[in-house]
Amino acid sequence: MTTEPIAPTANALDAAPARPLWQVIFIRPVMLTVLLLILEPIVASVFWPQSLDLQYILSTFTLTAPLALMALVLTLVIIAGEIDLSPASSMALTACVFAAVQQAGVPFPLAVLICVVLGLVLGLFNAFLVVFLRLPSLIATIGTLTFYRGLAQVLAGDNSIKLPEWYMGLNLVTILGIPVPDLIVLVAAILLALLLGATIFGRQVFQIGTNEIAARHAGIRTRSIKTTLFATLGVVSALAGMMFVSQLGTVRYDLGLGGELQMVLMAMLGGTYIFGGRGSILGTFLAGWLLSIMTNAMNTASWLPATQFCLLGVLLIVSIIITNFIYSRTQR
Amino acid sequence: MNAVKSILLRREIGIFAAIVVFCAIVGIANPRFLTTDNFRVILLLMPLVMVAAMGEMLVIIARHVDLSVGSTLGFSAMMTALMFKLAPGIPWYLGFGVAIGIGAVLGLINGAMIIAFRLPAIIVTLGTLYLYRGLTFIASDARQIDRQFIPGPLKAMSANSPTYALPWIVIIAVAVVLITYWFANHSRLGRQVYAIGSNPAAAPLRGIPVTAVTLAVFSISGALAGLAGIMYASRWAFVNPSNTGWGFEFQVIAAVVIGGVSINGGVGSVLGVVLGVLLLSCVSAALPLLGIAGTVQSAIYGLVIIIALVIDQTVRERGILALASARSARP
Amino acid sequence: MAEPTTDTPLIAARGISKSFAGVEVLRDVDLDLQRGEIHALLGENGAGKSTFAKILAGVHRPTRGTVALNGEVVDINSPITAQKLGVTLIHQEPISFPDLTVAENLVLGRTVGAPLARVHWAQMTREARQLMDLLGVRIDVTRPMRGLSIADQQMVEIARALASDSRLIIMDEPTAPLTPKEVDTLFGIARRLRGEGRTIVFISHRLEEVRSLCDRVTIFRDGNRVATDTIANLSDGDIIRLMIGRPLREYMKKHGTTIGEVALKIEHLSKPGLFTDISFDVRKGEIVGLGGLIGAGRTDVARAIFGVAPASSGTITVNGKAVVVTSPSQAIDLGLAFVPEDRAIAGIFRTLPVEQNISAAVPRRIAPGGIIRRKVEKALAAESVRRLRIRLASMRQPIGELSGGNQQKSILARWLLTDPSVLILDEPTRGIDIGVKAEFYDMIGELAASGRAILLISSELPELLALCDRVLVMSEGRLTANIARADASQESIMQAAVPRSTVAA
Amino acid sequence: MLKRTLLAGMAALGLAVAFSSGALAAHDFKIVYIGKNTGNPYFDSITGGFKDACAKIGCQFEFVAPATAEATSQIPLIDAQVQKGVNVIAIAPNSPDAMNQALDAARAKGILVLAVNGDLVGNESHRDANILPVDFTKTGPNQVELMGSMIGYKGDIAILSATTEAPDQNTWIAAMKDTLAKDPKYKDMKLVATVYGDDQPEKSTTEMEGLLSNYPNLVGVIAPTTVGVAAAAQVVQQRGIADKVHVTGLGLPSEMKDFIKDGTVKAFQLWSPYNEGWLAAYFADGVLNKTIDNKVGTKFDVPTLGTITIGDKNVMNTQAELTTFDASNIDNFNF
Repeated sequence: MTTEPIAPTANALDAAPARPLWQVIFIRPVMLTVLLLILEPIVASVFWPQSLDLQYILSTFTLTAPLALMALVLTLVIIAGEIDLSPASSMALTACVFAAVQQAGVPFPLAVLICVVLGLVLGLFNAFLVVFLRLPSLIATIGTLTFYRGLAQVLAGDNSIKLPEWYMGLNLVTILGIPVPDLIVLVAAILLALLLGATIFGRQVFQIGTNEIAARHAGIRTRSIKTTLFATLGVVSALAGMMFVSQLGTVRYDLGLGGELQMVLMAMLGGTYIFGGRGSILGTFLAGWLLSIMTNAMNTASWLPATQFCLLGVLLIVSIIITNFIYSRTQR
Repeated sequence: MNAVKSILLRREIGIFAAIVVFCAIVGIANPRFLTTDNFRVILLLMPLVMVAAMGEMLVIIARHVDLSVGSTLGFSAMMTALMFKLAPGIPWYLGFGVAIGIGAVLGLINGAMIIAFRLPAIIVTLGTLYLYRGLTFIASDARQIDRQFIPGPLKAMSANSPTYALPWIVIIAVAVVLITYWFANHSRLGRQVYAIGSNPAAAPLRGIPVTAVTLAVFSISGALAGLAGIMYASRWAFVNPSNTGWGFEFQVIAAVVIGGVSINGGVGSVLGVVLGVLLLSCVSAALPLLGIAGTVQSAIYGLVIIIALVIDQTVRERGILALASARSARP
Repeated sequence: MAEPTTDTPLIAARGISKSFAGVEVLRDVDLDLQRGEIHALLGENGAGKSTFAKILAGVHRPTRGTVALNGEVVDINSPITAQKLGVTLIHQEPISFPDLTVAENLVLGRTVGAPLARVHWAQMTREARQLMDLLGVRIDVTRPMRGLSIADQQMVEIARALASDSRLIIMDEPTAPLTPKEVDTLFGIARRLRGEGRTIVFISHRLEEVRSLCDRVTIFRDGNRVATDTIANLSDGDIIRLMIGRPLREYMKKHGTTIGEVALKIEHLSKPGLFTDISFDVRKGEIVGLGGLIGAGRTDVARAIFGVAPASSGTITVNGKAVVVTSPSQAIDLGLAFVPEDRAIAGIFRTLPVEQNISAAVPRRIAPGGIIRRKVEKALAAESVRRLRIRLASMRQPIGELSGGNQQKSILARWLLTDPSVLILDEPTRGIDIGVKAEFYDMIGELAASGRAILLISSELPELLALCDRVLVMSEGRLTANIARADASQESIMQAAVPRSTVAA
Repeated sequence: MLKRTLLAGMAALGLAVAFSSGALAAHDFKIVYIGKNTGNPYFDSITGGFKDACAKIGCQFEFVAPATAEATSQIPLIDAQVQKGVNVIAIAPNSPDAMNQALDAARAKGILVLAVNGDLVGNESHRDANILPVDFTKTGPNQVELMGSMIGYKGDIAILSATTEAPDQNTWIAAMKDTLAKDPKYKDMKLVATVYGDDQPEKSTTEMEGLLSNYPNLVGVIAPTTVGVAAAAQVVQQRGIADKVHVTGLGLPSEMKDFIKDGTVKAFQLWSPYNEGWLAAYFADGVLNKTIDNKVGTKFDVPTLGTITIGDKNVMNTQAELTTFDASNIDNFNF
C-alpha cells in the first residue's frame, strides 16, 4: 500500500509520518462488525444452538434482504454526506401501488414499470428537497418518511392487498441452496463495492462527503451526483418492495415499518461515518448479516422483543461512538 | 425596522391565517365544527403535544433535534403508573415529580452522549427512541397498566365535564407555555440557547457554556416530555408499553416546524409553536367531522412538515437577502 | 491574588510553544506586557502572532509554556476563564450571532448572572446605545446582527470589548475593514483606555498605524519572537527586515516574460451586495495583482469568474470567446483554474490520500471511461510531487498530515494538471512558512513565464509589489485603481483601497 | 412451476417429520402461542387458559409476541419456533394472509398450526384449525339486544369499531345491521353511523367525540372492541352524559370496572378468553395423540367446557355464551 517516499523523507514540520500498514488495515470501524460476527456464533453455540443451522440463517435473511438491499445504497448516500430515512416508507408505498395496480388488472410488466418509476419519483423528490432547496437531509427525509407511508395508508387503508399467486415465493427459489433474495443482496453488494472502489463516480462520492465545497471547487458535479444517489435509492426501494411482497404474497401500508433504524444501523455498524467521507459496502453487507443472525438468536431464545429494541438502540449509538473515535484518532 | 422579527411576525400571521381559513372551510362543510362543544374537543387534543413541543422548540432552536420525546413520554408515564400500581397509597400528585424527574434524566442522557462524543443529536435520539421504548417494555414486563390503578384525582384533571370551566391539563399546558415564553425571551439561559443555535462555532469564543446549555436544553425537553407522560396517564387513564407515545415525536416536530422554528437554529417563537399545535389539533378534530378516515392523518402530518420546511427555507433566504441589501446607516 | 506591584508586568508569557497536527507554529515565545501600554504584534501572516493572541485569550492552549498574570501563573483554559481574568480578544474576522440583536451581541457571554437571571432588555438597549454613541457609530442596536456590514460588525466587536472592563484587550487586525474616520475614533478610545492603565495588544500590518498608536512592538517570524523594542528605536526598514528575515526583493526576482494577447477579459461584472461594474483583463504571461481591504469583494469576483457563485450581470471572455460560466466544472473545461483563499474549506480533502487530492480536478485523465487507472493516477501524482518539491512521507497518507505549505503545493499541483491558460490565485501564500513562500513566488513567476495568465489576489502589499506587472485595487465592491508596476507603491495601493465614501468625510 | 417445487419440497419434509411427531411421548409436547403484540392485556387471560391446561395435560407452554402488530412482525417468530422444533403453533394473526408461507413451512414440518382468537379469513387452508371463544354469528344480535335493553329499543345508535379490515368486527357489524333491519323488535332503533378508531385510544376518542358532535340525538354507541369501548366510555364519563348516551360493546372487565362502578356503562359483554386457551391446548393434545380427528363434524369432550364440535372450515368455539358484565357481577372477574 504505502509507496516508498518520493521526496526526501519529511521532517516533523513538513508532514507527520505515515501510519503503519497494520494499523491502516486493522484499526477500522468495520472490525467491530467482523468481531461480532465471529463472537455471535460462539456465544450462540452455547446458548441457542438451534439458531446456528445454516439453512435457517439463509432463509431468515430473506426477511432482512429488502432492508439490506436499501442499506447498501444508503451507505453511498451517507458517504456523500447526506442521509435518507425515507426508503422503508417509499418501499411500502411503491409495494402497495405495485399490488394495487395488478389487482386493477394492469399487466405485470407495466406494473413493474409503474412501481420503478414511482420509486424514481419519490427519490427525486427527496433530492429536490435536499439538493435544490438545501434542506438538511435528516429532517427533510423525516418529513418524507411520514408522508410516503401516509400515502401508502391513504391508498390501501388498513387492508392488505394480495398479489397474484404465481408471483409468490421468490425466497423459496434457491440457487446452490441459497435463496434468491440473499443472492440479489450479494450481487448488489459486489456491484456497489466496485462502483464505489473502482470508478470515478465512487471516488467523487467520497470527495463530496469529505469536503463538498472543495469538491465543487475541483469541478465535481456535486449536485448531480447527490441527485443520482437519492434517485437510485428511490428505485432500489421500489425493487426491494417487489422482492419483499413476493415473499409475503400480500402487502399492507405498514410494510417495513421502522425499517429506517435498521438500515441506518447496518450502515453505522458497517463503519460508515455519519458525517460522510468514510465507509464501505462490505461493512454494511456484513452488518446486515450480523443483525439478521442476532435477531434469529434472540427469537429462538424467545427474548422479549423489547430487549431487541434496546439492543438495536444501544448498538446504533455504540457503533457511532466507536466509528467516530477511530476516525478521530486515525485522521490528524 | 427589525427585519427578522417582522419576518417571523409575518410568519405567525401566516399560520394564523391558515388556521382561520381551514376552520372556515371545515365550518362550512360541517357547522358543528364551530360549536363550543367541538372547541372543547380541540382544546383537549392540544395539551400533550403543546407541552412536549415547548421542549422540542428549545432543542431545535439550539440547532439540535430530539426524536426520543415519544419514548421518553412512554417511559416516564409507565414508571409513574407502575408506582401507582405497586404503591397504591402514594399521593397522586407525587406522580408529577416522578414523571418530570425521570423525563429530565432521560433527556440528560441524550444531551450527555451528544456532548461527550460529539454525535449528531438526530442519530443519538433515534437510538434512544428505541432504547427507551425497549426499557418501557422491560420495566412493565410488556403489560398495560389499567385505569383502576390511575388515581381518581389524576384522571379528573382531564375531565371536560361542564362542571369544569377548563380541564386542569389545559391549564397546565398554558402555564408551561407562559413559563417557556419567559424562559426563551427573558432569561439569560434562554437567550444563550438562541445564541448557540445562531452560531455554534462562535458560542464558546463568546464564553457561552455550550456544554451546560446543551445539557440543560435536552433535560428540559425530557422533563416536559415526562410531564406530557403523566398528562397522558391522566388523559387516557391507562399506560400501554407499545401505544403510549408511539409516533408522538412526529406530531411534536410537525407542530414545532410548522410554528416557524428554523431547523437551522437560532430562530423560533413560542407563539408560532402554539399556533402550530393549534393547526394540527384542528386538522385531527376535523377529520371525523368530515367523515374522512383517520388513515389520512399521517399523510397530512408528513405533507405539513415538508411544506413547513420549504416555507421556512424560502422565507429565511428571502429574509437574509432583504437584510443584506438593507445596509446599516454610516456617517 | 497578591496585590500587583507596579514593576511586575500584567502578562508574563514564558516559553510558549504551540503545534497543530504536529506542525509547530509557535516556538518558545517569551513576552512581557506592561500595564497601561499599547503593544503591537507584527509579523507576516502565519508568523504566529494571531496564535499567540489566541493563547492569551484562551482560544488555544499552549503545547508548552506558562502565562503569568500579575506575577501569578494562570491556566487560561477557555475563553470563559480568559474573560474572568479580564482578557478580551477582538477577533480578526468579527464573530457574531446573526439572529440576535446588536444589543444582545454586546452583552452575551458576560460571565455575571445566574442561568435564570432576568435579561433587562430596556437597560441592555440603553447601554448598547451609549456604547455606540461613544464609538460614533450609528447602528440601530435593536436590529439583528445579520446583514450588518463587516465594518459595523467590527465596531460592535470593539464596543463589546470596551463594555467588558478588561485589563487586557487584544485587537487582531481590527482596522482592516474600517474607514480612516472609524480608525481615528478607535485609536482615540485605545489611548483613553491606556490612560486608565489598561493594556492593549494591537495586531496590524499597517506600519503607519502602529507608529501612530503603539508604545512598543514585538515582531514574530516563523513562530519565533525575533524582537521586542520601543517603536521609536526601529525604522520601517528594520521592521520589515525583522519580519521577513531578508529584504524582500532579493528572492522575488521577476522572470522577464513576453506579455501576449488577452487571455481573460472581464466587462461590467456585477453581483448585488458584493461587487459592481468590474472590468479588467489579464494577458498571457502577465501577473495581475488584485489588492484591497478584507471584504472589498476581491474573492467574490474570483468566485464569480470561476462559476462558484456566478455574477448576475456582465460578460466574461476567455481566450477571445465570450462565455457564461455557471459552474466550476465548466470553468475548468474553459482552461480556468482557481486556488481558493481558504485551503481547509475550499481546497483540500483533509482525510483523503495526497494522490487523490492532486488528481481531483482531472477525472478524465485518471479514469477514461469512468474506471480509475491507478497506475496513471500514481504516475501523475508522483510527477507533480517531484515537480513542485512536495515533501511527504507517503503518497497515500491523508493530505491533512502535511504541513500548510505542502498542502498548498498539492492544491497548486492539482490545478497544474489541468494545464490552465488562466490561473486565479487567492491569497496563495497565506499561513505558509517563509521558506516555502519563496518557492511559491518562483513558481508563480515560472507559470507566467510559461505563457499563463495569472490573477493574484493578495493582502500582502510587498507580495503584490514584487510579483505583479499590474495591480488592480478594489474597495467596497468597486474597482478603484489599475496601477502599472512602475507607479505601484504601498501608499498608492492603500490610497485606492480605502473606501471612497469616507475619504470625503 | 414455482409452486410445484414448493409443494414437492413440503411433501417430502412432511413425510419425514410425520414419523418423528408420531413417535413423541404421549402428552409431553411443546405448544407456543404467538400473540398480536406485547402489552395487549387481552392476551394475558388467553395465556392463562393455555398455562393451566398445559399444567393438567403435562405439555410445555410458551407465549411470545412481536412488539408491534405490523403485518410481517410475526413471521420471524414463527420461523424461530419452527427452528426450535415446537409441536404446536397457536397464533392470533396480525394479518389474514402475510403469514401464509411461514405457516405452510411450519405445517410442512408436521407442526400443528391453530388460529386462536381471530382467523386467517380467506386463507383457512394455511392453518389446521381455528378456535374462537364463542359462536361469532350470535355476537352481533346479542350486542344489539343489550343495547336495545339499555335505550328502551328506541333512538339513534352508532358503532365504533376497530379497523376497517378487522374480519371478526366486520362479521359482527354485518350481523348487527342484519338484526336491526329484520327483527321488528328493533324497528325504532336507527343505526346512523359506523366509525373506526383503529384500536388506538386517541383515534377512538376523537372518532367518539366526532360522533357526539355529528349526531346530537345519539342515544347509544356499540363498540365491539376492547380499546374502542373503553375510549367511548371515557368520553361519556368525562362529558358527564352517561344518562343521555349509553355505551356498550365488548370490553375487558379489568378495563371497564371503573365505568361500571360509576355508572358510566350499565353493562357490556365478553366471552371468556381464558377458555380459548384452555380449549386450544386440549384440542392440540387430542390431535397430536390421534384421539381427536381434526375433521369437520368431529365431536370431542373438554373438561369444564363439555362437548365441542368442529364446525365448518375446522372452526370451533368454546360453546359458551357471551357473558354480560354489570354492577352485580363485575367484581367476580379479574381478567
